[in-house]
Parts: sequence; C-alpha cells; structure tokens
Amino acid sequence: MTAELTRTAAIDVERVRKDFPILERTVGEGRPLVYLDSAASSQKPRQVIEAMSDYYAHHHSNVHRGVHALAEEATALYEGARDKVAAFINAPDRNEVIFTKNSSEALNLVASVLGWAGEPYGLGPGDRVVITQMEHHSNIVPWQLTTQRTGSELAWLGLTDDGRLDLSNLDEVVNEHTKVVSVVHVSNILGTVNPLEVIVRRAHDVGAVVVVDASQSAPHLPLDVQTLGADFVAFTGHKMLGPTGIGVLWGRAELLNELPPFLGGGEMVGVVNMEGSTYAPIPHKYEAGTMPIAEAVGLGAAVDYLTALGMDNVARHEHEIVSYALERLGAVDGLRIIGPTEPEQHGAAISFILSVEGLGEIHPHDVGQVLDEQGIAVRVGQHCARPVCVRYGIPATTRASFSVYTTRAEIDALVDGLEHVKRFFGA
Amino acid sequence: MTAELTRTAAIDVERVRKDFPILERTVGEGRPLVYLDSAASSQKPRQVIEAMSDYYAHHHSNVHRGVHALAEEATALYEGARDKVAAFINAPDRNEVIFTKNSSEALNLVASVLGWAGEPYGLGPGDRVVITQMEHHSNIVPWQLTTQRTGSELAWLGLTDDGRLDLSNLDEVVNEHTKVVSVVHVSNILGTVNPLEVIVRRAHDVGAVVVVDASQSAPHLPLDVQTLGADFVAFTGHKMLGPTGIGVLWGRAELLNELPPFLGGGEMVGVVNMEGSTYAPIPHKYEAGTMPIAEAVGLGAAVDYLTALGMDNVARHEHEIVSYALERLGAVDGLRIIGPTEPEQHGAAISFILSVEGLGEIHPHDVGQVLDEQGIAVRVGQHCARPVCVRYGIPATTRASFSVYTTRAEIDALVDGLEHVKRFFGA
Amino acid sequence: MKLESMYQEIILDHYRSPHHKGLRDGFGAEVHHINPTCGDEVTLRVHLDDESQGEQAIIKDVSYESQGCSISQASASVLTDLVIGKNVAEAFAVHEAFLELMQSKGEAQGDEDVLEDAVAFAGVSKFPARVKCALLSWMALKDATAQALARSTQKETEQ
Amino acid sequence: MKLESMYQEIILDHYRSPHHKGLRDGFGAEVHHINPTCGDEVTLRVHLDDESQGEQAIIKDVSYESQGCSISQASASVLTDLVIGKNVAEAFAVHEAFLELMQSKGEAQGDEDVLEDAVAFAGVSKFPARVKCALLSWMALKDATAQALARSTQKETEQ
Ligand SMILES: Cc1ncc(COP(=O)(O)O)c(C=O)c1O
Ligand SMILES: Cc1ncc(COP(=O)(O)O)c(C=O)c1O
Repeated sequence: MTAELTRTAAIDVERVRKDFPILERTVGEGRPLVYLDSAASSQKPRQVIEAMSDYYAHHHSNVHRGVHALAEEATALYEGARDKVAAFINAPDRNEVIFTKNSSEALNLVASVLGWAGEPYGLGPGDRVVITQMEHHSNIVPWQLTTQRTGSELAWLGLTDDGRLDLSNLDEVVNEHTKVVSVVHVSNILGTVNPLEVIVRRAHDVGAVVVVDASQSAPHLPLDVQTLGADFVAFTGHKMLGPTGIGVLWGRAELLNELPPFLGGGEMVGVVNMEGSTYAPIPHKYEAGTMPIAEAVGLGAAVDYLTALGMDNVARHEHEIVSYALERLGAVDGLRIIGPTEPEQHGAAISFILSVEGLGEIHPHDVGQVLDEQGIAVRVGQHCARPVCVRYGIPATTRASFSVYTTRAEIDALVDGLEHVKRFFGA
Repeated sequence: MTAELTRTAAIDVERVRKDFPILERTVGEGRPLVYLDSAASSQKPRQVIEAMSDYYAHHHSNVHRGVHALAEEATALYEGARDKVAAFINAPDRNEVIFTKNSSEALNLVASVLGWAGEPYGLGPGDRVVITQMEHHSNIVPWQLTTQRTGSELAWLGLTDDGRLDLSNLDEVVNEHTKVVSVVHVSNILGTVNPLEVIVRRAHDVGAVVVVDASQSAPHLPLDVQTLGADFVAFTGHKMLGPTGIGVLWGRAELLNELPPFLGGGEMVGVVNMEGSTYAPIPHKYEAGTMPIAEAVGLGAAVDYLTALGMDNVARHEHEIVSYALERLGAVDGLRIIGPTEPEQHGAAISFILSVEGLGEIHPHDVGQVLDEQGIAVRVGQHCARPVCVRYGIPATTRASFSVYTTRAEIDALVDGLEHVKRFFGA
Repeated sequence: MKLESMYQEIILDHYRSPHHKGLRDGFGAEVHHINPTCGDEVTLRVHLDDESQGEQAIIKDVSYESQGCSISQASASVLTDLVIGKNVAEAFAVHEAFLELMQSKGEAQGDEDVLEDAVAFAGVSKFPARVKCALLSWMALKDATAQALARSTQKETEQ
Repeated sequence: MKLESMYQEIILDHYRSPHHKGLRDGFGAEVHHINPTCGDEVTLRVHLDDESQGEQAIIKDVSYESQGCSISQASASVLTDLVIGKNVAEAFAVHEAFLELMQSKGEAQGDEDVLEDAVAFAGVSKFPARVKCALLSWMALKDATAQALARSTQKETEQ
C-alpha cells in the first residue's frame, strides 16, 4: 500500500456514514456511538431497511405458485435477489445460490447431506473430515455431529504462535481418507486471512470436497467462487450490511444435484405421495417451506450497496483502517495482540489482551464494560472460537472489528478508551 | 353464533385495514386490491413493519455475549419477543419457545431429533409414525425422510368424503408401535379444524409423542398449548401478521432437555473442544448461529397486535366471514366446495372448483388469472397438499382465505369475480 | 387488456375444442409429464414413421391425454397441429422458436410462418407463472421423441 | 455514574486482593463451573465440619481457584467472607438473598445485615450480561455443598 492510499480513503466514509441511521444515535450518557463490533453483526444502511419496509408495505405475498399480481411481484423480487447474490460472488449458475437462515444453517446443510449421502460423497467409518483450530463453533459442531453420527473421524489443522494456520503437516492431516475439508476464509477472532489455494489444491488432490466458511470475507473483500475453487461457500447476511434471518450457501450444481435433500417440506418437492416424494431441482430442493423472502430482498439491497461502493474499495478502505489500528493498538502499553500483527492477509477484526501494572491482565469483560461507558462497542469473550482461546492459553479476548463506516477517529477513540480502562482498574 | 354477532363485526375492520399499508394499493389497471390469500401469507400491519425498521435503525447488534449497550438492547428485544410468544400460547415456561425460520424448520427439527434420539423417544425399525392425509407437505416430507432414515414406518389417517379426518380406524392406525403422531390443527386446503383432543388422548394412551402443526390456527384462534395437550406445536410468523424468516417450535421442557441437538454452531453450545462439545440449556440448545433477531422483534409486534385485537375477537370475526363466504359461494352456480361446507369447526380458508356450462370445470389457474385481473388475489394449485387433491380426484383447487382485515365486501367481490370468470370462459 | 393478451380467442378455441386429443395406439414412445406447481399433467405419445431415419423421421401422430389449465390444454392442441407431418428436425426447430417466444417476457411477437396459431401465446410470456403451463406438452414432446429415437438406436445396436 | 454503580470501590478492592483464594486440602466436594458466554471458570471446594448434620453442618472452609472478570472474582471473594463459619442453612439463605438482589434489575438495595460487602453488587443487577458473572461462584457453592451432603447420605446408606 502506498503512502497515498493510507491518506486517501478508498471510499467516502463520511457520506457512507450518513446512510446508517444507527450511527446518529448516542449511548449511555449521550456519548456518540463508536461501533467496533461489525464482525459480530454489521449495521444496516437506510437502503436495506427501506427495501424491506417497502417490500412489506407494497409487494408482500408468498412466492412461487401464485398467479396473482402480488405473488408475481414477490417472486420476481425474491428471485431477483438470488440473481444479485449470484453476480456478487460470480457464481457460474444462479441455481447454485441457496438461501438459508444464516451461515450456521448453510454449514449444517452441507455437513448433514454429506453425512446422509451415498458414494462417493457420503461419510462413513474410515473417512475423515478436516477442519482447523481457528474455526467458528458453527464450522466445528456440525462436523462433530456428522462425524459422530456416521462413525467417521474429525481431524484438524493447528495454529502457529503468530495466529496463522500451521500448514507444515497439511499433507498428513489432509490424507487420502479425507472426504471433506472445511475451512474458514477469514478468522473472526484472529483476523487471519487463510491461504485457501494450497488447502484447496491439497484437498482436491485427495478427492475431498472443500467447504469454505466465508462469513467474515464476503462482507470485506471481492469474493469470486470460481477463483476460490471450493465446492461449497457459506456466508451470512447480517454481517454484510444485510438483515438477520438470511444466509447463503453456494455449491457446485453437480454436487447439489446429486446430494440428498436437507429439510423436507413445501417448495422442495416434485410430486408428493403419502408413500414417498420426489424433489424439486436446485435451488428449490434445498429451500423447504416459506423462505425468508423480505430478508432476501434486504440482502439483495445490501449487495447492491456494496457493489456500488465497489468491493475493491471496501477492501482497500478496511485494509487502511486495519493497518492504522494495528499500528495504534500496537503502541498501547500493556496491549498484546492475539493473531497476526502485520496488516498483510489481515481481515477487519483485531483481538487483544490488555494488562495494567500492579493488576496484570484486565479481563475482557471489564475492558468492554468500561469502553461501553464511553460509547465504544467492542465484543469481548471467546467469539464462538473457544479452541483458539485454549490454544493461546487465554480466557477470552477483547475484539475490535470494522466495516465500511469505520473511521480512523473511531480507532483513536478506542485507544483513548483503553487508556481510560487502564486508569480505571490500575492499582 | 347469534344473529347479533353475524351482523356486528367482532373487530373494527375498517380501522384494522388502515394499519395495513398494502391494502391501499391497486393492482393491474388501478383495481383496488382484494387480498384473499392470507393462508399462504398474511399481510403486515404498520406496527410490525415499523418495529423492525426501528430495530435496525436504533438497536441492532448481535445478541447475547455482548456487554455493550446495543448488545443489551438487542438481547432484551429478542428475549422480550420470546416472552411475548410464550404468553400468546400460554406456555408454562418461556424456555420452551424455540425460534426457527418457519414452521417447516420447526417440524423438521422435531422429526430429525426424534430420528436421532435414543430410547424411549428415538425411532427405529418396528416403530411407527402417524400423520394424516390432509397434512401440508411440510408435515409429510420430514416424516418420510426420518422414517426412511431410521427404518421406521409411516402410516396415516384418511379423510371422509366431506373433508374431515376419518377417525373410524384411529385405534388401529395409532397402535401400540406408534411413537409419534403429527397432525395439522387446521387444514390449509380444506379449512377443516381437527378434533385434536381425541387424537391426543389416543396417542398418549399408546405412549406416542404428539406434534401439532398449528400454522393455520395460531393466526386465527386462541392457542393454548396447555389446553391442547400436545408435546410439540409448530407455527410460522408470516401467516400471523409477522415477518418472513421466523417460526416457532414450542415443546415440553422435559422432552427438549432430553432430546439431542438439531443444528450445531455458535450459541447452542456449552463448552466446545475440538474433540467434542457440550450443549447449552434450552431454548439456546436449539438456536444455532445468529438467529432471526429483527424477525423475532417483528413477530413480537405481531403478537402484540393480535393480542390487542383479542384472539377471541379475531376468531369471531373470521367465523363470521367464513360463514358468509360459505353461504355466498355455496349459492354460486357450478361451484363445488372441497372440504366442510358448514361454518362449524371451519378455519379461515375455503377451497372450491368452478364449472361452467358447455366447458365443465374451469382449471383453477384460469380462475385465478381472471380474478387477478379484477384485483382479486386467491391462491390456485395444490396448496402443498397434493394427497388431498389425489384423495378427491381433482387436479387443484381455487382457495380463498381470510384474515383480520377481510371484509364481507371482499367476499361479494369474489362472488362477482367468479361470475365474470364463468362469462369469460363460457362457450 | 392484459388478460385478453393472454387469453387470445384462438387459445380459448383450442381449449374448448382441442385437436388430436385422446390416446391412440401405434406409438414409439409414451411419456408422462407433470407441473407440480399447479397439478397439470400430460400423457403424450409420439408415433414416428421410421425411427432409423433419426431426425429425418416423420412424425406420423402425436396423441395425448391431459389435465390442466386452458393454456396448457390449448398449447397441446396447437402443438399437434404444428408438428404432425413434420420431420423431427423441423419439429424441434418449431419447439425452439416456441421456447424463445415463451422466454421473451412479452417482447417478441413470434414468426407466424413458423409458429402459426402458436403466435397467439406471445401474451402468455408476460405471465411468468403461466409460461410453464404453455411449455408442458412441448417438453413432453421433446422427451418422447428423444426416447423413440433412442429406442430404435438401441434396437439396432442389439441386433 | 452507571459504571461506578457497578464497579463499587469495594468490588475493585476484592478484585485486586481476593480473600481466601487458592485451593486447600481437606474438602467434602469440589466442583468446576464455567460461564461459556465469557470463559469465566471457577474450581471451588467446600469443607463441612460434619456432613451428617445436614443443613446444620458448619462450613469450615471454602477455597477456590478462578479466572474471570472483576465481578466474578470479587463475588467469589465476598462469598467466602460471607459463608465461612455459617451453617449450610444460613449460607443458603444468604445465597437466596444475593440471588434476589441480582435479579432485581437495579431495583433492590440488598439487606446489609445479611449480605454485608455483597450489597455492593446491587449495581451489577442493572447489567444483565454481568449478572451471570456475579452468580458463578454462588452456583458453584450451592452445587458443591449439595454434593458434599449427598455424598455423606450415600455413605450412610451404604453402611
Ligand atoms: C398447515 C401448514 N403447515 C405448514 C406450513 C409451512 O409453513 P412455512 O412455509 O412457513 O414453513 C403451512 C404454510 O405454508 C401450512 O399451511
Ligand atoms: C467465521 C464465522 N463463521 C460462521 C459464523 C456464523 O454465522 P451466523 O451466526 O450468521 O450463522 C460467524 C459469525 O457468527 C463467523 O464469524
């Protein structure tokens, strides 16, 4: 990154901030909100909120199977959202985009159907699933459940001391018994951006299906599923300026066509007889019941918003913020960053531990509470990634995370806030 | 019902209609919207739409695990919605209310965990699951999948010629091998209100778990899970004036505590180690990942709206509309009602087939299309209940369905519309 | 207006008095297609004069039994008028042209020289929910013809 | 203001210099409790003088090792001050009073005669996310005491 770029914002943050109503509010005793918790869930621009209100106020109806005007309008909006998402991730086929309720459901979907599938994809005794030690619980527990149910084995890649994947034993861990490799693109706790190419290559060499948890990358960098080379990619609306209640599973059509269904019900069927049923073609095969229609519309609006900013610009802006934050936080006395400390291959989240003389480590809960009083919202705890905390021998971390609306001034406020925390608890 | 009541609306429909922005719009060539498709999905009052916009504009954050002000506000709103739903269905314990994405997921949840459970609940060879021939596909396919996966048997209760459950062989069908009985409270295609007491009694006599699909009753009549006596009750937000993307599973705490988890991920865990995990207490055990937070808030607002009207009044109003509709439709030449023709034990949906001299039956698609041109929205097709169509030897039906905002004038418009349909296609 | 653009008089005529309806014997293949969305069903038989001719084989007869809306019924009737007597390649070309018309979202008029009565379906293409109805019997025709040809190839190979 | 209402000086004192910390030998039961939300953990041992006395048994010692935020640490420290030397029934009564205070959402003051230093936690009850922290060691105490008593009953029955 050139000096030029660190000074020039890749996006006009002040204008962007005006789109987010919540950024106008104050918290506590009239403190302006400094929202540094976007990795947990991002805020929503007016455009997204209004797209959904407008949908309900003017176009709502159940989708598909209707010949009336509202049903056609709602269907066009819902399926239009699928087109937008497909374009956003450069999916070769819109039917490969399946709406779920969140990333977690998307990952459970894959884990479940691979558990139920027959040869060659199905899991059974002797088969191995590989994950990593930096996965979010939502990419750990579904695989624990599936391997337990199928008698297959769960293995994982470990972490280096500096917060990156330890790939030194990649070829042993991803061995010839491996049928699935499921790995996070960007860690939500460490901020690490993982080198997926090597993992995908090795996994495909042994014939394994590759699942990528893109929950923390889809909101922050250009995501091209064709370049990525994975077989499944999961992400979630609420972290990418979109609404709650919606997520996405992208999967290769050949696989989706062949794998068994997940949830059963209306819309996912072909012909239903009491004795047995046939299933609809994708994407409907994996969309049982009334889907999150308004939420798809909202996600479509979020994708429009991000696309208008340009994902390259978003990535550049956030890289600038992360660089600045690493620099400033690194200079705070008693602050230890958990995870990579260089801005290269670093996502929009930074975890740390704060200590103060005479007391030692201040527990993240206390850090977060005192920051909150100053209007600064960070997340504290294990961030649904307990194995990372265990790996680094820490009970929890304080995490600051960023989005398109984050400013350098907010990083400054955080640093000032941390100094206040130290004064507050200092002996 | 007294003559008095048929004349006096139990609710002030004109005032109610002002709360639903979509009812102000026109369709096609400026026709006022006559929305008779509420069984597919109801419209939403301003109060629900605004509760969600307000949530996003002022309070959004991920819930639980946060010490900052927004996280506390969002958590209080989300958990407050659970309290509202619990009160709405008179649940003995708020932790028995589990949020899902829709009814279909709620039913799949139960079917899946009963498939995975050990003794005494788990399904296996020799065990029987009983459903009925009038179930929605969402209460058929999950049981087909589970019985197929576990090698258990699926049986069902049939229908009488007049559109009610045939209970003459109840004791044979629900036999001592029966472990689950899953039955719809109100049929979405026939409008039949089922006599659940006898079914629940028989099921419990043989030790079976009872699941009730209340998707079409929760929006229309007072639902008291304690009176109902079932073990699980499923319903869906979008049919009860609430948003898409949210449903509810109520279940007895003893059962929910004992049964295995459904989806794995963040929030549903206790302690996660790479080697294995423990699970959170209910309701969180069954709420993996970021939940539909704004949608829960919206559902809470819908429940407030219905409660303010009074569910007794809602039921009375709809009974009045259904009675009027049965009377008027019954008098249309060439119209045959599919399902019960008396207003007693009749939900807010009426299916029918229309014929015209010289041509015979007009296909529901054609009926719906011509009604649409007059601004009248009905649903046509099999209504995700194909076995009912097969049972009555019909390809599909036209269905008119009602809600709190439905007026007699709209029924009149439908009847006029049907006369126009006959003229249009008549030889 | 909108409605009349879909329900052209010509469509209603075919609907009220369908051509070539009923199942007839002497056929190379029979298929059963359904549209689960609305419950439309068609059973359709194709009779080719000489399967060994491949795409040059003449369609001697198309017979069908169906249940469904006016659009799907009329479409089947028009189809039989159009393809009986043509060879397979010609019939497939008509099918292509019809498919294109149906996917035009109301933009195309259809070439009357190729599509004859079927140009009346141009208005249907504006109603996404009904396009499938119009295409049902055409999909069945394509499938049945392919099966009839495949079967003859198979027979040859077996000999 | 709000913040000071939670972080009373008395809490911070207990946090900085916890009482009775460390695990000591000679105990009737040991439990390990965690708060998965934040990673707080406590290992707690209860030593009763004579389990056969049931709820009349005197709590001779409570020792613990813990990791967690100031609230959970201070709460454990205050707890030991409060219950060591009391009998089980009395200790449970104090627990009840503390639980009530924590669930008061900032409405209650707490009875200083019963709760002593623990009334300082009144402000914590306004912070739903932190109530669990304050209760962690108390839940552990209740559990450990119940186990110690249960074990003695079991021993008697086995004899
Ligand atoms: C009786 C019945 N059960 C289940 C469902 C499924 O509800 P959802 O589509 O919201 O999952 C519906 C509606 O579609 C229904 O009418
Ligand atoms: C890396 C990662 N994976 C998965 C998830 C789960 O997403 P959701 O909670 O929307 O299901 C999250 C966020 O919570 C995440 O950060």
